Amino acid sequence: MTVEIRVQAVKPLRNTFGHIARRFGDKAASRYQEGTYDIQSEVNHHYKPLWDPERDLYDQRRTAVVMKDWYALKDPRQYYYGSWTIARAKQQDAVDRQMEFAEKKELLRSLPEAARKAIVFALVPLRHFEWGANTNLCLVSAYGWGTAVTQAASMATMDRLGMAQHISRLGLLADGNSGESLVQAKHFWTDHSDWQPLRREVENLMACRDWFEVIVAQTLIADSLVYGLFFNQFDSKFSSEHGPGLSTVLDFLTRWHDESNKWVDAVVKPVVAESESNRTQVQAWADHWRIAFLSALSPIAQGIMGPAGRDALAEINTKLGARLVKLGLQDHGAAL
Amino acid sequence: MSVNAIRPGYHGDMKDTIEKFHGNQLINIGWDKHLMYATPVCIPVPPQMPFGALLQQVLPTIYGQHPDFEKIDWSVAIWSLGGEPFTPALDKSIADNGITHKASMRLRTPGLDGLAGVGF
Amino acid sequence: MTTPKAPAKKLSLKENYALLTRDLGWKPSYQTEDALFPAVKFEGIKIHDWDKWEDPFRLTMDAYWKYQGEKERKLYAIIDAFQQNNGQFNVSDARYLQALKLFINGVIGLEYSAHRGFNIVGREFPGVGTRIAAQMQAIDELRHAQTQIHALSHYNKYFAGMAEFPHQFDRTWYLSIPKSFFEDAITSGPFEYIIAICFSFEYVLTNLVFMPWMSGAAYNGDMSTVSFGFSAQSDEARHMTLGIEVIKFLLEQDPANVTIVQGWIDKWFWRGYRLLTLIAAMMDYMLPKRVMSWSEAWDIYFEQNGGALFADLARYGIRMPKHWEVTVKEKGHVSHQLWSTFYQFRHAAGFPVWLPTPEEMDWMSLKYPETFDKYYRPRYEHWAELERQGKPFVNATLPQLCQTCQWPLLFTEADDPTEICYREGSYLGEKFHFCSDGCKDIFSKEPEKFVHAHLPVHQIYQGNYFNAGVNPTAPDFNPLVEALKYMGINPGVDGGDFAGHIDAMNWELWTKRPANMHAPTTPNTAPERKSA
Amino acid sequence: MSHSTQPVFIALQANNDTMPIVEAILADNPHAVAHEYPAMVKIDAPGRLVVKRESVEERLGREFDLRELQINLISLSGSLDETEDEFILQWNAA
Repeated sequence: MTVEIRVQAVKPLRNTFGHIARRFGDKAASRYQEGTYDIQSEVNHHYKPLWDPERDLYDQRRTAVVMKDWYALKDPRQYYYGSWTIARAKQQDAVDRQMEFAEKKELLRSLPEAARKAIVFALVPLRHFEWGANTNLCLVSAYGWGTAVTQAASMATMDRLGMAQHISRLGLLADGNSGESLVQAKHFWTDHSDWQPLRREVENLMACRDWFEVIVAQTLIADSLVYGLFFNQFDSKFSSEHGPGLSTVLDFLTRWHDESNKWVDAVVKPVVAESESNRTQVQAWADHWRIAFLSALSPIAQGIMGPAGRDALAEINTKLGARLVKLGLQDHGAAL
Repeated sequence: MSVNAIRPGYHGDMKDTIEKFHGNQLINIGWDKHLMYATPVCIPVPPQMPFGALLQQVLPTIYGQHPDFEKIDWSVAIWSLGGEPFTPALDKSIADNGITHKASMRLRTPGLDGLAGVGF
Repeated sequence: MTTPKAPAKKLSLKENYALLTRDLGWKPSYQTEDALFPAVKFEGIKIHDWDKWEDPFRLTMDAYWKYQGEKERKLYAIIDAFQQNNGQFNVSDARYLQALKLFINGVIGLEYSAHRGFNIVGREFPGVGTRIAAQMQAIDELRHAQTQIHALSHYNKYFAGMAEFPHQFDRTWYLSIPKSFFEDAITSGPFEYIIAICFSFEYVLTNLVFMPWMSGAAYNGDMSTVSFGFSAQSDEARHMTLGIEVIKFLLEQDPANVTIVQGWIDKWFWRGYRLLTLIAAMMDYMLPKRVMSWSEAWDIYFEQNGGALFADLARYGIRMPKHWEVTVKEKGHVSHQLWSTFYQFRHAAGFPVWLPTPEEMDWMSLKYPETFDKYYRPRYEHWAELERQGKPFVNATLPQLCQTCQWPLLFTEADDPTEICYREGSYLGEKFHFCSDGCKDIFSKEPEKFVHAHLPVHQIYQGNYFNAGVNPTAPDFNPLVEALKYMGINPGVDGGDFAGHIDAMNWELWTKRPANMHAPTTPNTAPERKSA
Repeated sequence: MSHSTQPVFIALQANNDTMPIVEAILADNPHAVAHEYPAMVKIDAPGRLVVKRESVEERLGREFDLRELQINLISLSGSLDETEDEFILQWNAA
């Protein structure tokens, strides 16, 4: 087209938006930057929320930690909606093939009944843990401050629903799509004594309204312990007895958790580094929830792994301690 | 009717009370049948300002561009205040005329009904 | 457990969705329901069984990612191609760009607000299916905000008035209209929010925004905008369906819900209708090539489709929204009344404004046979004459605002287009003003909420609108100029007359095509010109 | 269930992918009328509109999941019921 040729030489008057240029200079900006920074409304709010009259619609006082700039909580994956959903679609494509393979080859259905029962007892109830995580991350995306952290939490909310549904599919793989395993697993979650302490802590966390405390408790503490115990330690033990079939279908969960950890670290670290009072506060949260979830996991760890469960949990806890140190916190694990 | 909130006692701040205007009060003025001014205007004025000064000093700066403005015969102009008929005393202040903060006044100018026969 | 010998059962879409979704939640016993879901009771809505909720689309996350991922791949491929080909110079003319400024400064903030509002609903509802639907909508709305930013990003590099969109959304006087609309919704309880946005706004009203407007964008050669618009609208189709399911769910759960829901429909229909006045003006005045008039769009998308919807809801005891008749009476007027308002306050706008050309006025005469020639053509001809004489008309005084919708009182009485509609009320000894009975009704139901509205005109007079570092006690402090700067408007550059505006001049320089396709010569005969 | 004659519609992006879908809809709904707008085709019908998977597949020459409609859907009106085989828009009241 003639127009295109003629305008080749036109130089742009500016390279990006004003607020992006003030942060990063007037140069070409990434889609992550333009789609993220400063897009949450900050001032001149109109009405007091009927559901929280003491605070504004968006309000930095909804957490006890304080940041000069909440946009310091950059997502290292640089996910905006498009890049996130395209990445997940691609992963889901691979997962679909794994699941099809597992269904065709009856990777779980062909296991001995005791092994299938072990999966339903040990793993399928976690769909409810994931639903709790979905609830908690949704709180962050609803009441957090600054799009950098709230959009990532929004994606994590959906990711957790995806994980809950993936775990449900494991149940369906084991029960031949009858759904019986889901019914049994829910019963374990709500009534079996080994599971009750974990459910108790999930409910306690769902009642917590400080959104940054929720990030620390859910994604840093609870997820590290739960994913480590069930999808790593239990899976290793199970594989050694029944072959790698289960690992194949748990792959999505463990990869997702590895990816998510990068985000979690990038969110917690700058908040801890911001001030001594933040560090003290995050430390208190980490310690409190670490004790709570560790003790809550003790019966189910032994329920699914026997005496080895205790060592498995100890090993995961040691790793968590090392991670806390990396984030600028102290490892009070020995005292726990 | 009243609002339903999560706790009793919900109430927004009164955002525009008079003490926030640094000694002024707001008045709203509209000139009927003169839609060249597409909306009534809102201005801050000292409550002590005589009504006559509003007419002579303020209104020309607002409405002076309309060809009808210079033809107004103020002796027949009709005012209303808050929807009620109102006869201002020119030598009295805005306040003494009973024009309170955020009052809405409308001016009618009989015989002058804007341009094009449609109140423009 | 089923014997492994039998072949695995084949699951239907419905069964699959039910198995993967239902029952994820559980009845808490270590905490009370009230502790986990504290915001779900105060509105007075009664829900007896959350499981009665039906999600018609039954999307599981795997399918969500698959279809949304594909949409995003397609959309970004178009945006990339648009940028590589300098598509910003292929739109009909430089006036079209001004409409995009309203989009970037006004609509992106709404999409973002919708995102956050649905996150709240997605957290606060106890029912699993309802929460998932809200969460999906929440992240869809993030998509809309971001795809709009990305689609418009390239325009910002070449044209004025787009670079400060988040700043403007929070501060510009006319953007307090969309901002207050959405903040009213989010600060309401979760049930009211979902009725306000999913039903009253999206189901009843957004077709007006996206269908004729986006089709108009295509007609004006803007492939980038039409792509995000239609792509966003495909999500909206899901959301609208959610809207109608929500309303049926609430109405079926308890007869006591009907009155509450009707009240919200009345409120949010009127709130949304007033907001869409902006779209009315954009459709009739800002699309150089027009697809249909506001009046036609209102007829198709509200009177016909809305009529069908409310006929369907009549069995629950729901009637048409209060004051809907007024909207029909106003449909021949609102776009013209708003454009007249923008024209006279153009010095304080973030975009330049123009008078319609004779050719465009003929189109309006055709589309508005009852109203245009009688009421509106004379104004434009008068103002055009003043421009020719070098004495362009400007309204230098700030307008009186409606306490509810925050528009200036620019609307006339439904039965008399020569009289401004004034409504007044008083509360706690203070006077409040409204543009209509609809807006007065809304205030009167919740005065405790609406007294807190942030009205820009009043804020300016309180001396609150100036940037950090400016001394309001300095002798040369000009509150109106400082207020414009505070609003993110560059005085003398962003607003004013289209002829001589920097966008118009650069357009002609860069494309060698007229900045106004309907008046190829006017830019050169404009009375005054600013340097580019 | 009483049959309504209130209007329902479905609007799709006008492109290569949707041509066979539009054809299928018009074939299956003889009472429907297609209106073409820039970049959009809107199909109106009194009372009821159905998109049938089989009819789309026939014209497309491949398997079609009705959820693929999402990709090119612009808007719709009416109460929706979706199954594997049919995507139905209708009003219930007269």
